[in-house]
Amino acid sequence: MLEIEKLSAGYGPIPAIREISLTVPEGRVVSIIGANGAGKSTLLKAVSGLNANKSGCILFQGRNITGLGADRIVGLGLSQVAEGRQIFAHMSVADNIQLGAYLYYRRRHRAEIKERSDQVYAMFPILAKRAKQIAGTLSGGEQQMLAIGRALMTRPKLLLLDEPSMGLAPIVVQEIFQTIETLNGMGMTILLVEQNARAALQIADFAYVLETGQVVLKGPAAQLLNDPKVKAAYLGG
Amino acid sequence: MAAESVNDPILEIEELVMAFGGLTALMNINLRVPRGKIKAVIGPNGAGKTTLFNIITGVFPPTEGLIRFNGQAISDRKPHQIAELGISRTFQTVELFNSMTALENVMTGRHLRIRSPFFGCGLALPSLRRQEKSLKQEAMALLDFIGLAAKSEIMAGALPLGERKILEIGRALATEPQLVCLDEPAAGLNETETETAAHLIQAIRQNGITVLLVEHDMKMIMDISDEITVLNYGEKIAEGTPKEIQRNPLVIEAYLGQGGGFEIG
Amino acid sequence: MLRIRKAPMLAGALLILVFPWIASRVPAISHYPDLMVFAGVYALITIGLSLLMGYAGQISLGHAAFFGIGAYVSGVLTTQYGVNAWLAMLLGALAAAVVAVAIGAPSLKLRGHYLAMATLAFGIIINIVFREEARWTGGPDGMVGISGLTVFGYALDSAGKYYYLVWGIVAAVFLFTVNLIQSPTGRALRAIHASEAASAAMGIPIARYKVIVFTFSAVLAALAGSLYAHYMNFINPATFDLFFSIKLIIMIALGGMHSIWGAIIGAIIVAFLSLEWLHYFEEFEIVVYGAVLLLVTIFLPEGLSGAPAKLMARMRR
Amino acid sequence: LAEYTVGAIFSVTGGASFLGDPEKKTAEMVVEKINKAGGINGQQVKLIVYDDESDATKCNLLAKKLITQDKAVAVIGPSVSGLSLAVVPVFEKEQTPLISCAASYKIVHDEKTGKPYPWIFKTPQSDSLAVEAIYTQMQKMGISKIAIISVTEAFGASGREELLRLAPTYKIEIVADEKYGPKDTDMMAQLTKIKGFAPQAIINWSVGPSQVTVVRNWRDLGMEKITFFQSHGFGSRKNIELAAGAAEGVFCPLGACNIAELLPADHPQKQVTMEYMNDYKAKYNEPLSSFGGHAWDAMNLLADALKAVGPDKAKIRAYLETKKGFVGQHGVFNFSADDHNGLTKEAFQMVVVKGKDWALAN
Amino acid sequence: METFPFLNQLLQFLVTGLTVGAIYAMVAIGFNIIYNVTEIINLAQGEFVMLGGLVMVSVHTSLGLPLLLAFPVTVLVVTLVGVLLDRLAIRPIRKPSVMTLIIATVAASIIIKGLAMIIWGKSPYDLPAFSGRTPIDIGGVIIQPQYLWVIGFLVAVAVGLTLFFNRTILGKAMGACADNPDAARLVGINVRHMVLLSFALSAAIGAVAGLTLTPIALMDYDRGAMLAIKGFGAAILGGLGSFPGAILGGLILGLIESLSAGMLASGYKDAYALIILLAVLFIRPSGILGNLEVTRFKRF
Ligand SMILES: Nc1ncnc2c1ncn2[C@@H]1O[C@H](COP(=O)(O)OP(=O)(O)OP(=O)(O)O)[C@@H](O)[C@H]1O
Ligand SMILES: Nc1ncnc2c1ncn2[C@@H]1O[C@H](COP(=O)(O)OP(=O)(O)OP(=O)(O)O)[C@@H](O)[C@H]1O
Ligand SMILES: [Mg+2]
Ligand SMILES: [Mg+2]
Repeated sequence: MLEIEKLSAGYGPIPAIREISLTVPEGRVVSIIGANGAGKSTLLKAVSGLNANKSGCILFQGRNITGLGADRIVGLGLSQVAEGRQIFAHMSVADNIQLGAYLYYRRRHRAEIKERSDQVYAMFPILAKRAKQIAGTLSGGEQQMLAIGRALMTRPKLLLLDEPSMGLAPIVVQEIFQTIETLNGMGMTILLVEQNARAALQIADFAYVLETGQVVLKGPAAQLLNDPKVKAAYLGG
Repeated sequence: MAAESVNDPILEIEELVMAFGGLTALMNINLRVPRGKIKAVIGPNGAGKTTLFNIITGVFPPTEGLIRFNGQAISDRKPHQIAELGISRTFQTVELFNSMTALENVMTGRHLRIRSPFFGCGLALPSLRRQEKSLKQEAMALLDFIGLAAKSEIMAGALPLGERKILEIGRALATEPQLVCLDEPAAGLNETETETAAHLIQAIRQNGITVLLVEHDMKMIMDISDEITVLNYGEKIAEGTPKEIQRNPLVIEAYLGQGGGFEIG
Repeated sequence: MLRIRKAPMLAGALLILVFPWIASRVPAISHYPDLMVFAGVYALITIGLSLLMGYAGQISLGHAAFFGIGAYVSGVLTTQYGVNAWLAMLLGALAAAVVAVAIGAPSLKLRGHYLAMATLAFGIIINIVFREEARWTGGPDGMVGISGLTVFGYALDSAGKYYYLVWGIVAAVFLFTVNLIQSPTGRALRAIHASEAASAAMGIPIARYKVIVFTFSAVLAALAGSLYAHYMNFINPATFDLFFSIKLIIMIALGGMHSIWGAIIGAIIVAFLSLEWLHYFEEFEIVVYGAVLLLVTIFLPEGLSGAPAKLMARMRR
Repeated sequence: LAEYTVGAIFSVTGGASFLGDPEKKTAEMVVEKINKAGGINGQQVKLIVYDDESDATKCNLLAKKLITQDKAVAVIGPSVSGLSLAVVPVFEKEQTPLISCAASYKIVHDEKTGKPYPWIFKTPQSDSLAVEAIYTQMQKMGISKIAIISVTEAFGASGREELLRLAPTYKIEIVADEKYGPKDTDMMAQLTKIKGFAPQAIINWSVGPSQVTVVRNWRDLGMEKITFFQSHGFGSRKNIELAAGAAEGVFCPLGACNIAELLPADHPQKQVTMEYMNDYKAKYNEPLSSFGGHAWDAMNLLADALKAVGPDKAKIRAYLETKKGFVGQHGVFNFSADDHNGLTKEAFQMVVVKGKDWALAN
Repeated sequence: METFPFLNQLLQFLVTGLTVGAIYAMVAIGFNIIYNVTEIINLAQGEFVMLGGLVMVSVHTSLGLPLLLAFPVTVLVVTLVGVLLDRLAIRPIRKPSVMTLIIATVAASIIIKGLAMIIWGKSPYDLPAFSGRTPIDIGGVIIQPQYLWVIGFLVAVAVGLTLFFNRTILGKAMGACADNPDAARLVGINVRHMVLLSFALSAAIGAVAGLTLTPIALMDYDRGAMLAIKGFGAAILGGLGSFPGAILGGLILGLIESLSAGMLASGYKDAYALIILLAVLFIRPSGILGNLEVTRFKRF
């Protein structure tokens, strides 16, 4: 579904990721793990179009999307939950959710939108309670839920998740990972970046390890879970 | 106040209420932070933990209730006055001075312990120059303590998240606090980095500084905290040692989940 | 970024020192020292303003008022009460300080556009006072006959002499400000700019620092006002209106918000552009002025003082 | 090729451009005509015009530049009183003649000595003369209780000052003294207040669009019974047109050049004003503004001086101070050591708007 | 002489204040539109108003287009200027901070003013009033019919925009751009289009304000700045970004000016209005209807 070839990207003259190649097959969960600053978020931002300072080739469903802007890419069914809770801080929770459906917000889609938002509220009941609150005043975890919920509203075929469990209560983290599995079960393809490497490897089919901007290891997730190098570096001694 | 003893709690909170418009974020909270210990506050998202920190550090005044630090009521103080009294903090979303170097961030942390007369600064008085020199040394020593000495000249905004979190702790320590409040120091860190952070926190306690810790990483919490308070929807639902909390059915239901906070997925 | 290197500083000082001599040899620019007097007066204001805006991150659209307070205190005291000009200058600065504390304390709690409007409003109100209190100020017509400055009986009555007075003061203020920026106070200001929440948590009394810097910049503006009044021997309210406040912002933006050098460069450039160079464009003058400003904003968002660094970076690549 | 260098500073742009623009055009036209006719004493006149943009700082700089760098023998302008005052010290110090084109009496009156500044002259009628002309007309009409309203600019302020100062002399009681800003969109509130005092007449002192708005408001509020007087700043037919009928019946004192066609054939200024009007219309294809007339007077005075004494600053000054019977656009000037304006209130004709044009008031 | 009762006088002050305030409110609304999408204060807003008047003069008086046709043509032309402003002055800026963007609008306003001076000259122009100049007399209180047009447009524009920004997805999407441009792109919003749209919209509204104002107070090239400042004051007083706030702010400013001109020293009327503005800000730092919580998250 997603094929990346020799992708380099960064913020200045020196790229933060260099010549990364990576594949996400349809219907699978692929995880990327790596230390802080390895370039995971940079990679996701390059794919979703938020970062335009890049070279290489990104194919989504066979279509070259390297030169497209983020707003175009979302329309194709590739959606990102960005790092740092990119929510609309001074709009209400409900408006945030509603804007997730911006691209297909038409009268004839009303039923679908309603259904999707009901699903999101069912997934994160606290959001329903806070529907009228200004999103910027939500607690950190609530904001994270909102960001995920809003991304689900965009009808993604491929969902890029950047540290979805960050700052969430353990019970919610469990739910999130369950949700990821559920979504995957419903046919959604998922590319997951996680610090919680153990959990990420447990639910993934395939995984990549990133270090200082390059892929240093890749393979089936189960295999990496038992790799001594991975264990030492990411799973805590 | 001279009679303050090692056994007195460093921070006492009595019947604290915080309401935002219609929403009561904290309800009749009572809390004692024992001196020289690591006290953890945990609870689901939106339970009111950060709000509690904000009230302690004077960001906004509580709707009702009393906060005593070393026996002295502080609920009407401004944030900078509270810092001066000896309470320092980090933020849930890192709030470093991004356009300043790591070293400058720490030096700024020492601001309230140094002299900075306006005209003296403008005239570059020799005494202030000497102070600046020793300030730099102290800050370097602190960077060394938190393990970031090699990054001293890098802009804080350009550091990776893990190091930013550690640097923020370092900056908080620079104020020479008696109590530091850490809001999710391990969020966004991988397990190895989390362990480094845990060690740092323990080292801080060993230096005689009390730690008030908010965190969702149960492994860290259970490993290093001496005492845990659990909040849920603004109310205190449990308090005790890590072992007691882990077994508390209320906590399991509201927060930990069946995995006890460890098993995921 | 912060370290002010010695070499450019010395070069700048030398240039300022010999400029009148050079100008006197070239007929086409023989009147430039006269212009430089005004540029220096503006620079005095922009140095303070860039400390306030570039470092502490607080906007002010009302500094023309402090400029005016200095000028009018000087004007009224010397013409109507026969006060010594230097003493009047001191009292002008004092008056500006008092007003700055009074208006700054409540205003600086405001943020962003709200602060901009509050300072703008303050500036307009003060200007209305200059205009309406004609008994003291001469009203919209302005006031004539303000005495010049003398040092030990030696009259500073020509552009050449006044030039050295003004630029001497600018140099002193420049040094003071540069020291300040590199001191704990400067660090605190930058910290406030970067994050108020974190600064407060580090024990920095934000409100106090904001008011101090605001007051300092107001005092500099008042000083500039007095120098202006004693040089022109005439002042009128229009000189201190809100358009001058905006012009000050333009100077800082052109020169570069985040450097004291920028403040001085911006003041000189705008002084020369608006007082001299642009008049060749006749009625296209303001269009050209706007276009210059726009082009700098687009291509040098860091201002002209950022240009050398940018050029270097480009050459290295 | 020798030439006489003459400087000019006008507010060609900025808030007072309605003064500076016609002044600049007029000065250039006059010089062109002189040079075409062979110059003065065989010398061409070089006119250097600078725009002060209604800015005091700039005006001061330009004055110095004209004197020291351009070596002008004399300067005409600036257009507005405030800026003329601003450069008085410069010309006094540099001992160079200045013929100002601004109204205020203060320009040619040094409060310290009670006499004119030696080097400063001016051509426009002082606003005190306009006030006297209006008050004289009021006495004729039996008006003694009036309200004044003025714009918060130098023009309005100095007019207001003279109105207040001279009122007792003419036994006129001022019951209301209101102001408005130059860019205000509406003066209904001030006029409503004035209406409450029921004066017999209103005098408005302003220039620019606001003097039209205030007349319209006066008519809208149904205040026709309160006679409306405008200052000499109303001296353009454009204003009558802009008032869209509201100006009917409004009085105002004007210099001769505003109403050249209306002057009787034997009027001493008839010829010069008609000539100026026709020249100006032909050259610039726009209606004449009386403000340009001030520049005409100043430039021609200077030309006379140059012709008589040559490019010598002190001699020009002396010549101007003794000049008598100069027939200008705004009156017949008779200068003296005590009067550097040389006009009396007779320099004003009182006119009234009738059927979209001026008519001489009786 | 007829007597003129105080109550009547007071009512006249109120009516005058409200009508003048309506103009400030129109300008304030223009500020709010761009602010809501970009957080920029577009200091060229006053120039849109000026252009509205002068372009209308050209197409109606000079070209002779009938009023009903000249109106849309004028709005279109000024809208185009708004679009150009975005394309030539705002979008090219590489490292946009709110401050640089504001400076860019200052530069643009200088350029527009200068060009207007060259095109239309320095003298003021008039337009015929839409429905005649016969004042309406309601029990001794007088209104110029043109003001009813101003108020009418104001109400229509304010209601329309409030609905647009709060109820429609396009309006919310525009608001989202100011809030968090990256997030906006992540849900598929084309931020550049939205910014362009906001400039176009506020230019159009400025044009409407200008062409309705001209028959009342004439128009010249130099009017923009003063209108912009009053409008900015109104927007701040009401609370930046709020359309009801803009109306409230405009009307309050107008009322204070008129009441103080009528009952206190008229030379200080602007000062009174600004003192009240300051007092309100000191008590409510985000304006009357502004949301303090929201202001806290704003970048500049
Ligand atoms: N906005 C930025 N400007 C400049 N450099 C940046 C920026 N964001 C990230 N970097 C740098 O790019 C590199 C890669 O960062 P990235 O955020 O992609 O890492 P990451 O793997 O996502 O780390 P984390 O686990 O902390 O999220 C790091 O060295 C970082 O410091
Ligand atoms: N300024 C505010 N206005 C309104 N509600 C607020 C405000 N600040 C916080 N809240 C609400 O108060 C509740 C407590 O928030 P708080 O940030 O303290 O949670 P928390 O326990 O730190 O959660 P997390 O673990 O997700 O960080 C939340 O529901 C939040 O939405
Ligand atoms: Mg990341
Ligand atoms: Mg929290």
